[in-house]
Amino acid sequence: DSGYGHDLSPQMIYRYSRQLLLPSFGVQAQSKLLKSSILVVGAGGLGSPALLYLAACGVGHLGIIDHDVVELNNMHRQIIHTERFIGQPKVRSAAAACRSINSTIQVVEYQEPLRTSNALEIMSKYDIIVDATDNAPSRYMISDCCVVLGKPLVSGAALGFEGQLTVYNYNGGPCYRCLFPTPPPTTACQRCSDSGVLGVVPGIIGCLQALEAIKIAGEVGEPLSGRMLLLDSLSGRIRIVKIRGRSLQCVACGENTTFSKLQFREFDYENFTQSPLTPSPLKLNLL
Amino acid sequence: DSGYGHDLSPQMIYRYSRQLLLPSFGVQAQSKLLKSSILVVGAGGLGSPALLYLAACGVGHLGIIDHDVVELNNMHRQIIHTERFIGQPKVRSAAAACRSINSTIQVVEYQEPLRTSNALEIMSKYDIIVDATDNAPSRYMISDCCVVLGKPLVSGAALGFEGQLTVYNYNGGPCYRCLFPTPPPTTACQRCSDSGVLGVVPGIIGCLQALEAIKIAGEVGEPLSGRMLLLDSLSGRIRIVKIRGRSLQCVACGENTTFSKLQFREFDYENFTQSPLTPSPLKLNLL
Amino acid sequence: MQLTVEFGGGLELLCNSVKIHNVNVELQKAAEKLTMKDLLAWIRTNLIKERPEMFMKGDSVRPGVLALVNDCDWELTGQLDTTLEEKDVVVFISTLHGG
Amino acid sequence: MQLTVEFGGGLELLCNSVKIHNVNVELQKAAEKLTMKDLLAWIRTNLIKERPEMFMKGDSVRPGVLALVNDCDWELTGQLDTTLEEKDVVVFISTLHGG
Ligand SMILES: [Zn+2]
Ligand SMILES: [Zn+2]
Repeated sequence: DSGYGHDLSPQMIYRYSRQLLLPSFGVQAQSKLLKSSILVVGAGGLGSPALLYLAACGVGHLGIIDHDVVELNNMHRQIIHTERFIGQPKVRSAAAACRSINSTIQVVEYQEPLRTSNALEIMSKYDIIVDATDNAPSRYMISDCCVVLGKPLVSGAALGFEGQLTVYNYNGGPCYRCLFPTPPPTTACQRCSDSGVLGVVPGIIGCLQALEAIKIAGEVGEPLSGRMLLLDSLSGRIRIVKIRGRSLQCVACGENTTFSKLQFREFDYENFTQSPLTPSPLKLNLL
Repeated sequence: DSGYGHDLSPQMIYRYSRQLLLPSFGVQAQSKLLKSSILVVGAGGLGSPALLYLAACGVGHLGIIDHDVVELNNMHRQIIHTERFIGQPKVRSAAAACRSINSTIQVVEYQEPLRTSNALEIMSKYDIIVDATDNAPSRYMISDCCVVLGKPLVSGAALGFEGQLTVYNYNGGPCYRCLFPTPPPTTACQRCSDSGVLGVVPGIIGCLQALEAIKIAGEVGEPLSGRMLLLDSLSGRIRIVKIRGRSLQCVACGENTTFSKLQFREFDYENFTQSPLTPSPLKLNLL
Repeated sequence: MQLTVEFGGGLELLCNSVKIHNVNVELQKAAEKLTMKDLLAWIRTNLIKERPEMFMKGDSVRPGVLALVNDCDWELTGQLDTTLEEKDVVVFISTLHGG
Repeated sequence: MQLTVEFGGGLELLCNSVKIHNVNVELQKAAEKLTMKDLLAWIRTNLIKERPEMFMKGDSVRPGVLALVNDCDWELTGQLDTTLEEKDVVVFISTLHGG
């Protein structure tokens, strides 16, 4: 197991030399990356670049969870999947791609939907969670589970020409429910499959998610906690705004909350948000 | 040749459906992408994500020029290359990756360094040039060639934890020499191979380069001309600043310039910047 | 009072797809200051062209909408009671779930 | 005069790797305004700790350095003659070539 210890092998020194050269990164941050474990929920538009960069930079243990299969209409944005994986599970395709660019890290595949019944067990094995999902109930569920387990959450979203990014539940900062205590009306919850997305927009946000996860895992820089990045790709504008801190009244992370693992397991996120955790794929009428 | 015409095949409609759904993109911008040709100079840290997203979104003709071979110490950031291509030409590796995610586009490989002797001929075949190189003389040479040929240039750069992005020579906007008429001292020209770079930083900038190229090719949104994006990944700050317009005194694009194809061919960029166009790889003493 | 009001995350669809609005909001007579509560009422009357329930709920914004005053969450500036000043930039953005 | 002076693109290495400096620049007596020329001289004396030739050339910045006043290229504001005001943000950034 020496590969994941402080002692970098000559191969590793050569592979990661351009990061080791950085004075504010160096052997110390690289060693932390190699010992860290990160779970990426969703191997789609956001997960594709996030997984590639996390694998490439040397995150020691990388988990991927997704229940879906690769489809041709994913290919315009989900650049981790190649055409020969069409019809096959996204986790298998994504894991193969990660291993092909870095055979020295461990990649674990979870070919199943994330649900309240498996989330605690799976997420407890990782230091950092990356939310790369595409629907509201998953976002509440993942945030609540991170609060219960005390894990930082790197959350990204993209739709149309816009993207959003922040870090939740990090170092006393807010959780998803602190910002959004009440779910939005279902009519406001559009998904890429319904409304479309310019492929490179989740590309940008997914890269930024990898960056934030690397900063947290390597303990360098200032993670985007208490701040939110707003990207408007069409006009070429990016805002980084200050958001509220942890809410004392938050049902999940507030002062007097009783939210527990047991409650998490029994919480009905689909009913809460009035939308399904694993939406059935839209059948296009264009063909 | 119907595949590159206005009429999208049912396969294409299915593949690009999530972009076709976008009201401000639709069939019109997608058809323009399919008919466009983009040259990416450099298949390294910036070129990797730029090429993947340009291929995925359906740029009809994609050119790649690079003289280098894949090395293990590229892998932490050059996510288009897999380990099995180590030792092989980057263009071959990058082209194979582009074709594996989109077999319906044309990918052209130029396994040679870009020089004044071949730049005019190669670049004249493309609508848009993406500068994904890593040294000062290449940046002057590519910009001058774009001015002479009247091509827009999407320019990105990354070093350490920082990145920069702008569009030159677009719609009356400035060229590289308008901003930097005099080359910087060679001591100020660090390269990733000398000074290191966090892998995901060129990832973010390369994605943003793909975005700008897509906006220009698809004729949507406002390209980043006359503006420059400055990324400081460690502090999590992004500035988009207003830069000067075209300079009347510019040697390359100014009012009374006599800069021509002939002069371009004879200009000595290595002497001008006092640094080599294709730097010999640094041999690391860490091993 | 000159203000910039911006919509994002899909909310611009309620205003003819226009994202940035440079507006001049007249102060109510007798009132000495303009608050976010006043601005929301003004926006509902003057900018929102359709489905106002997708923007507001009661006299505040609907769940899932972030309101920002000069790039700062209005929860930090006083929410509905935030006092606006000349040339302030107010952004309303709907949270995205896609990926 | 309170100013924020920032360095990027490697220039921060000349100032002990500190990127953001909140500084108080005293106005010269008799002089009524502070220009970028004055600020550059002040920075060279007070902030630059090593290799000043990597920051300045003559009384301006060296080739390859962009100077920005409130997120705007100083070529558009008057270059060395740009007049600075209270709370202005001045950024010096070295252009990058890496990739
Ligand atoms: Zn909370
Ligand atoms: Zn010029």
